[in-house]
Amino acid sequence: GASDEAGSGGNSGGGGDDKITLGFSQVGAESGWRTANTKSVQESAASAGIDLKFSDAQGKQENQIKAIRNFITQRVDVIAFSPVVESGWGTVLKEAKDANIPVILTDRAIDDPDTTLYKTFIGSDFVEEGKKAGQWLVKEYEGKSDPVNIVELQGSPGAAPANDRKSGFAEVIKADPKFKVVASQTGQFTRTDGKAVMETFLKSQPDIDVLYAHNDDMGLGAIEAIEAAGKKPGTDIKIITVDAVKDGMTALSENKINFIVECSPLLGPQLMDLVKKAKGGETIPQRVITKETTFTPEQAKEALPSRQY
Amino acid sequence: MTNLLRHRLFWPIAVLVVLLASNLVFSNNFFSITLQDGHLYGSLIDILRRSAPLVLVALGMTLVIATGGIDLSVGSVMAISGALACLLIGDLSNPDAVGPVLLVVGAAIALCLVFGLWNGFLVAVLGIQPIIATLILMVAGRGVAQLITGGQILNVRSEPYRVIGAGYFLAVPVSFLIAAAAVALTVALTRRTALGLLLESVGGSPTASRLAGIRARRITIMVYVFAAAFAGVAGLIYSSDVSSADSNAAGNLIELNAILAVVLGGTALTGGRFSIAGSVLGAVIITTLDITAVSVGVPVETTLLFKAVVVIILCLAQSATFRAKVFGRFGPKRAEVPA
Amino acid sequence: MAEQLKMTGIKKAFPGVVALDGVDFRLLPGEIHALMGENGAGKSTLIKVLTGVYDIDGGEIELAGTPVRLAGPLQAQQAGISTVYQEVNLCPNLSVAENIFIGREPRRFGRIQWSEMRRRAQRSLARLDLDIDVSAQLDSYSLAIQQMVAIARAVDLSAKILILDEPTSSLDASEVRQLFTIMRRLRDDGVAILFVSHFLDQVYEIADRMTVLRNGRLIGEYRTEELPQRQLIGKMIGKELEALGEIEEQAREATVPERGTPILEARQLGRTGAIAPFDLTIQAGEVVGLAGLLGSGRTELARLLFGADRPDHGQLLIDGKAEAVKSPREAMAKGIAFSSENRRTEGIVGELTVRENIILALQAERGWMRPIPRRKQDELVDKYIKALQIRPADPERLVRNLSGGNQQKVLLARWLITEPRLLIIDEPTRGIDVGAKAEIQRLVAQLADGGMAVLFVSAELEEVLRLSHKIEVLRDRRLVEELENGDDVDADRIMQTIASGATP
Amino acid sequence: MIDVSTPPTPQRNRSILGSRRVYRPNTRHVPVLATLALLIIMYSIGVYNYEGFGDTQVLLNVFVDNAFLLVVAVGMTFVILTGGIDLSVGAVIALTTTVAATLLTAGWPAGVVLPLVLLIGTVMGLGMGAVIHFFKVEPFIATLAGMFLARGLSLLINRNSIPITNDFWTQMAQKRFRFGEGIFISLNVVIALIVVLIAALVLAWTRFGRNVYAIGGNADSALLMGLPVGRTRIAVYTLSGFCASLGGVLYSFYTSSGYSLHGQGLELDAIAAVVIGGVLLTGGSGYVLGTVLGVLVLGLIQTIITFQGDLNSWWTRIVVGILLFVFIVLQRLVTRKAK
Ligand SMILES: Nc1ncnc2c1ncn2[C@@H]1O[C@H](COP(=O)(O)OP(=O)(O)OP(=O)(O)O)[C@@H](O)[C@H]1O
Ligand SMILES: Nc1ncnc2c1ncn2[C@@H]1O[C@H](COP(=O)(O)OP(=O)(O)OP(=O)(O)O)[C@@H](O)[C@H]1O
Ligand SMILES: [Mg+2]
Ligand SMILES: [Mg+2]
Repeated sequence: GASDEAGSGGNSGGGGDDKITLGFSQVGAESGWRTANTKSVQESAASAGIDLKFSDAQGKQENQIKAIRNFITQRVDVIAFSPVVESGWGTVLKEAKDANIPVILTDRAIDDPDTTLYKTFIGSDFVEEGKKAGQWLVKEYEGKSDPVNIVELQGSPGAAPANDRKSGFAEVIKADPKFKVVASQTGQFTRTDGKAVMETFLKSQPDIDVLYAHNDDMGLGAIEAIEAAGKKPGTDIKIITVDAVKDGMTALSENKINFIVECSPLLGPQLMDLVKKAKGGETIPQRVITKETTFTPEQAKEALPSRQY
Repeated sequence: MTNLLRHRLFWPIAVLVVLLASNLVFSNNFFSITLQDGHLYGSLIDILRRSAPLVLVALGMTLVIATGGIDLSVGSVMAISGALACLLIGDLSNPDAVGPVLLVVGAAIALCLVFGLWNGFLVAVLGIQPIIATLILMVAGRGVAQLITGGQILNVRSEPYRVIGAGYFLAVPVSFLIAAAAVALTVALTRRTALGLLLESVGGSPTASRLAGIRARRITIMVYVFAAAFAGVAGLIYSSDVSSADSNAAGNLIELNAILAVVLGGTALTGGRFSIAGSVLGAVIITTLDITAVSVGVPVETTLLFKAVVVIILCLAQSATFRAKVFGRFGPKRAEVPA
Repeated sequence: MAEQLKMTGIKKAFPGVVALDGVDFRLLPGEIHALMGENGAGKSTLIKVLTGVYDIDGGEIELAGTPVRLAGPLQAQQAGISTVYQEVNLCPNLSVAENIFIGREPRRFGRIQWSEMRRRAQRSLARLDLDIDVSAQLDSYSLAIQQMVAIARAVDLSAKILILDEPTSSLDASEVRQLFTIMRRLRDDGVAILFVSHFLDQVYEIADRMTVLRNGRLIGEYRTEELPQRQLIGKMIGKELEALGEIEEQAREATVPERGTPILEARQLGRTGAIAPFDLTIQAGEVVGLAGLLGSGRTELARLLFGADRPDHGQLLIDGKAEAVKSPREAMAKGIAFSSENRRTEGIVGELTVRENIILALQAERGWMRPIPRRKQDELVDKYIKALQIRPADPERLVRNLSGGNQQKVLLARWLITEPRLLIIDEPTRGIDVGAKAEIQRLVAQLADGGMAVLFVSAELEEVLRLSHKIEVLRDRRLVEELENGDDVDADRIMQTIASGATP
Repeated sequence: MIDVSTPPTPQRNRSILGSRRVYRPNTRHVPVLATLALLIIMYSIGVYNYEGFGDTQVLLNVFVDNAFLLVVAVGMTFVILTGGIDLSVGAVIALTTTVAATLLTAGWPAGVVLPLVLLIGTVMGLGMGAVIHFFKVEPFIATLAGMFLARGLSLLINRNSIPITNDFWTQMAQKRFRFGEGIFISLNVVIALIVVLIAALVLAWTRFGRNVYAIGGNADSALLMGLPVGRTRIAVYTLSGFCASLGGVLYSFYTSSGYSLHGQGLELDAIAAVVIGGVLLTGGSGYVLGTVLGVLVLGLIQTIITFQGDLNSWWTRIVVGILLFVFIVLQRLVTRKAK
């Protein structure tokens, strides 16, 4: 049976005042990007006067489900979470729905056909990010007919950003046969693996023109490998990455990276707006896309001083 | 010939050779070594360089396993040491001065020693089962590392620090030299002194060892301290390699690889006899395996499967019973029962 | 009569040793057949080959006329062979009752009937005159009781062939008598019994026939009454042995040492639940024997002196000074050595070599930083391998693969090289052949003459009598009497003390 | 829950020969009792500190959320009781869910898929058991290879997470047994409890169960005592494989999805639960009830953290570590005292 609406406000974990309680389940702290994301949520909750129940899933879906279920028993007002994976949320979200708790997805989508299970999804479009990377490449090599050998550093196998950034990119470049992905391996989204895999690429692939890395960290690791091999990153090998964290932007401004597609972690303020609306029962759009852009070295130099993460 | 076949390390070496040979066939100039900017450059050098952290961790793990224990916390200790080093270097006024960096490195390793003592205390003094005792630090340690870095990736720009993991000395990778020195130290410590014998005795039979007057407790604590110290050095190499501390990725799952290396090298997990050469070889095999998967171009989806197959083959090849059953060598032998 | 078991031309080689070389062996129904030989002669190996623990490299095995190749102990059991192997091979973590019945527990509807099992276990132990709590864990009992449990299990299997490999090594006279009664009864029921023991008296008391092995070869098969002891010994060791008589005199002649400050003095030392407070002094050059029945607390007493267990009562004086000996390590520092009766779990380290096992205690004493130089090691080890006739005389062999008796010698060597001032030896002659036993006894006497104090614990009363200057009699975990060994003291006198329970 | 896993305490019969008796309290129950007591204390602290912690549903949620872990841990208990270890369970879960999701998506009927996936895990367990027994490969390595293999296979099948929309699956996933307003358990819990019950009965009352203990006590002796050591050992790994795949099915009920990264690190959770529950890693001692308590401990720690609600990632880890530490040390001290 569904618990009645009236109970939810009064019993919220906050202790009886009128503060909105938000249960937020984060994926983990697997990267600087994620930590910035967490920080953004925490800070904007504080400044919006929202009582935040934060739970870290340490990269495991089961932990996230547990957390959501606990939020339901604690009768928070709104639940928000960044799904670890796309599938498998039907059951627990239905429990939330039965308990009349609105759910907001952040950063990553879920694939449940029943879109009434959540109020909205706020986050980037990873496929679009891949496409942006591809489009820049196509433009860069416009008018040239020599084959372009690309190596790709993928994210963790199976992770949504890895999948989508790969497919978006592939979709754009497949239009022109001169683009060829000669090697593609996982760099696990980390610098060390990015460096290690790139080192091997440099030896096993005689000719590399372009490196496409699914995040900045792998790209930064790869730069070290390229330099150790006596090549000049950004010149001998063109580098495209995604994310635009501070370190990546610095490298971009130094022309070691040629192009970065932004993927902003600063969802906090937007999320808090949505939380308030959801609590108030206002209608909100099913999909909210974070404001994101792309950076060239010149733009990076400009943006760098004001970069927060 | 049979003697050679029966040698403890024959099969690991054979697998290593096969792995390298497959590179010869499937990937270009894998074996070329050139001089690049005054240092050696080539895939084989990569293998030496990249084996270093795993070799270090496997060394410590070998000693721990010899006493019948296990240390799951090495990965977290790696993360902590890298995080602390990067944090401290970030605070240095002149990160390019050698002295302060050495001090920082010393501080990081000292912290790891404390963690080693902690593990040893739980196991030897409180008598908690090693797997659980070290699980505590495995879980909490990574949190500590993240606490140090504030969950961010800490970047450092320090030439002396960079040398540890990415530098060269006389054209040879420094990380390799460090690992080699650690191996030499461990060999000297265990085989030149009586430590090896006492370790094997404690691992083989704790009760008998106690009655023979061995200070099992002290020795047990010591091996955990060693394991943590080596893990700490490995963490420094890991973080210095990319001049940054990533508390999440550093040493992730390295405990499994290290244990795998130790066992591939012929040391039994039940404790007792151990082989340092075997563990080093095991670590090199695992690194080679990872590099081979990339250089041969195994698709991402099948990398793990590839690893599984190699491990299975190696295990079976090492099993005397398997060889006997399949090749009928050495005559069948059913049960190993003490006389 | 048709053989119950016939083994012909059995060959078995381990890497580096030929353990059995063309051995023939037969066992008739309704006989007790002793398998004799020195330590390492191949007795246990023959038994393990028979029960399928090892594969044979050559030869035939026939059971009741049909050739068989048993694939393991399970099959052997199913074929009607039940075995007590040399070392106690039971599961220490299970209860006594389970150890007796595991694999053939009484069941109803597939469900084990625990109470029925306990009842039956109680009954089968009662036949051995043993009344213990069968639901207690096995390892809470002494080795002797464990040995009895193993025997109870084997006897209870009601097999056609019963194999007992040194079942009496830890037992005292009354237990042995009880076992023999049962063996005779089984023999009369037509069971073929294979019996291994190094106690010749026992063999002559019970065996109908015997087969002698030497160095893995068959020497011959004899009827017991046709082969006098001296000849048997000759056949076992391959030459005539005169040593045996000599030691007896030697020990007796040894002078009683001067009474000065004792090396060790216990004043009301005790440990609740283990041994009642006792007084004991040991002088330099004195051999003190502990006598008592199974479970009388001899081992407990010895362990207290060595710091293996901590006393909770009284005090210990070494050289007249009160010392707290809290660990074996501290005892060793005071010049005390202790060789445990339980060599498999508390003695040898199986995966180490003979050399390493021998130097272990000495090395532990020196600490890990001061390794014994290899040359010194080899020297020491060689000396003791020769002195104690450890076979095979290969210091690099794993101790695990040595025969039981030779393992015992390795342990003794371990302590002897530490040159202790007080040597505590708990059942040092367990499972040791006649020749070596004589050798060890002579050694003990010699050491005492050289000024070493020895605390000698043995279930074999004769041995204690032969060697000791002073005998401490224990009963029910209490030291009841101290006897100066003299002409008036003999086995009967001690048994009387034990029976009457004289209190000091 | 009743302690069915323990054989009933025997009545000690009064002896005639009083002198020949030795009384010892049954120390084998101490670890389990200590765990139970500490668990209750921990729960009380939670209730005292957090509003709403005392709700029945919070406690039930621990079961609901850990049902699959419980099932896996039960299989693990058998393995550890024989002195072995099974690292493949997490990966088998992943494989099970991936295969199930793939086949269901392809339109196979649930009635076929369910037994099929259970079979896959069972066969994998059988395979590992056979390798361990026949070829004398260390369990750690054999099952590590199994882990690589299973995860590699599921990655090969599909690297993305696959939703399960099959009716039967959805029904099972959403089946709830309600005991009143907002108080419920899921089907998973019922299945898990049945598994626990059966396992406890098997261990305490059947020959197979007792053989498991015997092998853990001393495998060499068990062999010489004529116990079917090989068969039992293989059976144990098979059982663990089955439990892992059943756990996988429950996991797929729980998450309604199949994914190659499901159940990562779950093997450690399972091992930790078993060991916390008082089972000795060296084998031969412990009860299924202990394992249940171990799972509850882990679940309760997590619940406390969620109720705390203001811990960031690293503090989460550190606090989990601290709670684990406090629990284990207290348990150890209590147990030691009692002995
Ligand atoms: N597993 C093994 N591996 C190698 N050698 C072995 C093994 N088992 C026994 N041996 C060797 O085989 C020989 C015979 O040993 P066995 O145990 O049969 O002697 P035994 O007659 O029973 O002696 P004891 O009276 O001391 O028990 C010994 O030299 C022993 O070292
Ligand atoms: N009255 C008894 N009944 C049964 N078991 C006993 C009895 N007394 C002692 N035990 C067992 O024997 C052990 C103590 O005997 P201990 O080994 O000290 O004596 P011992 O004289 O050396 O005997 P053994 O000849 O068996 O070595 C204890 O562990 C206990 O389990
Ligand atoms: Mg023998
Ligand atoms: Mg004794």
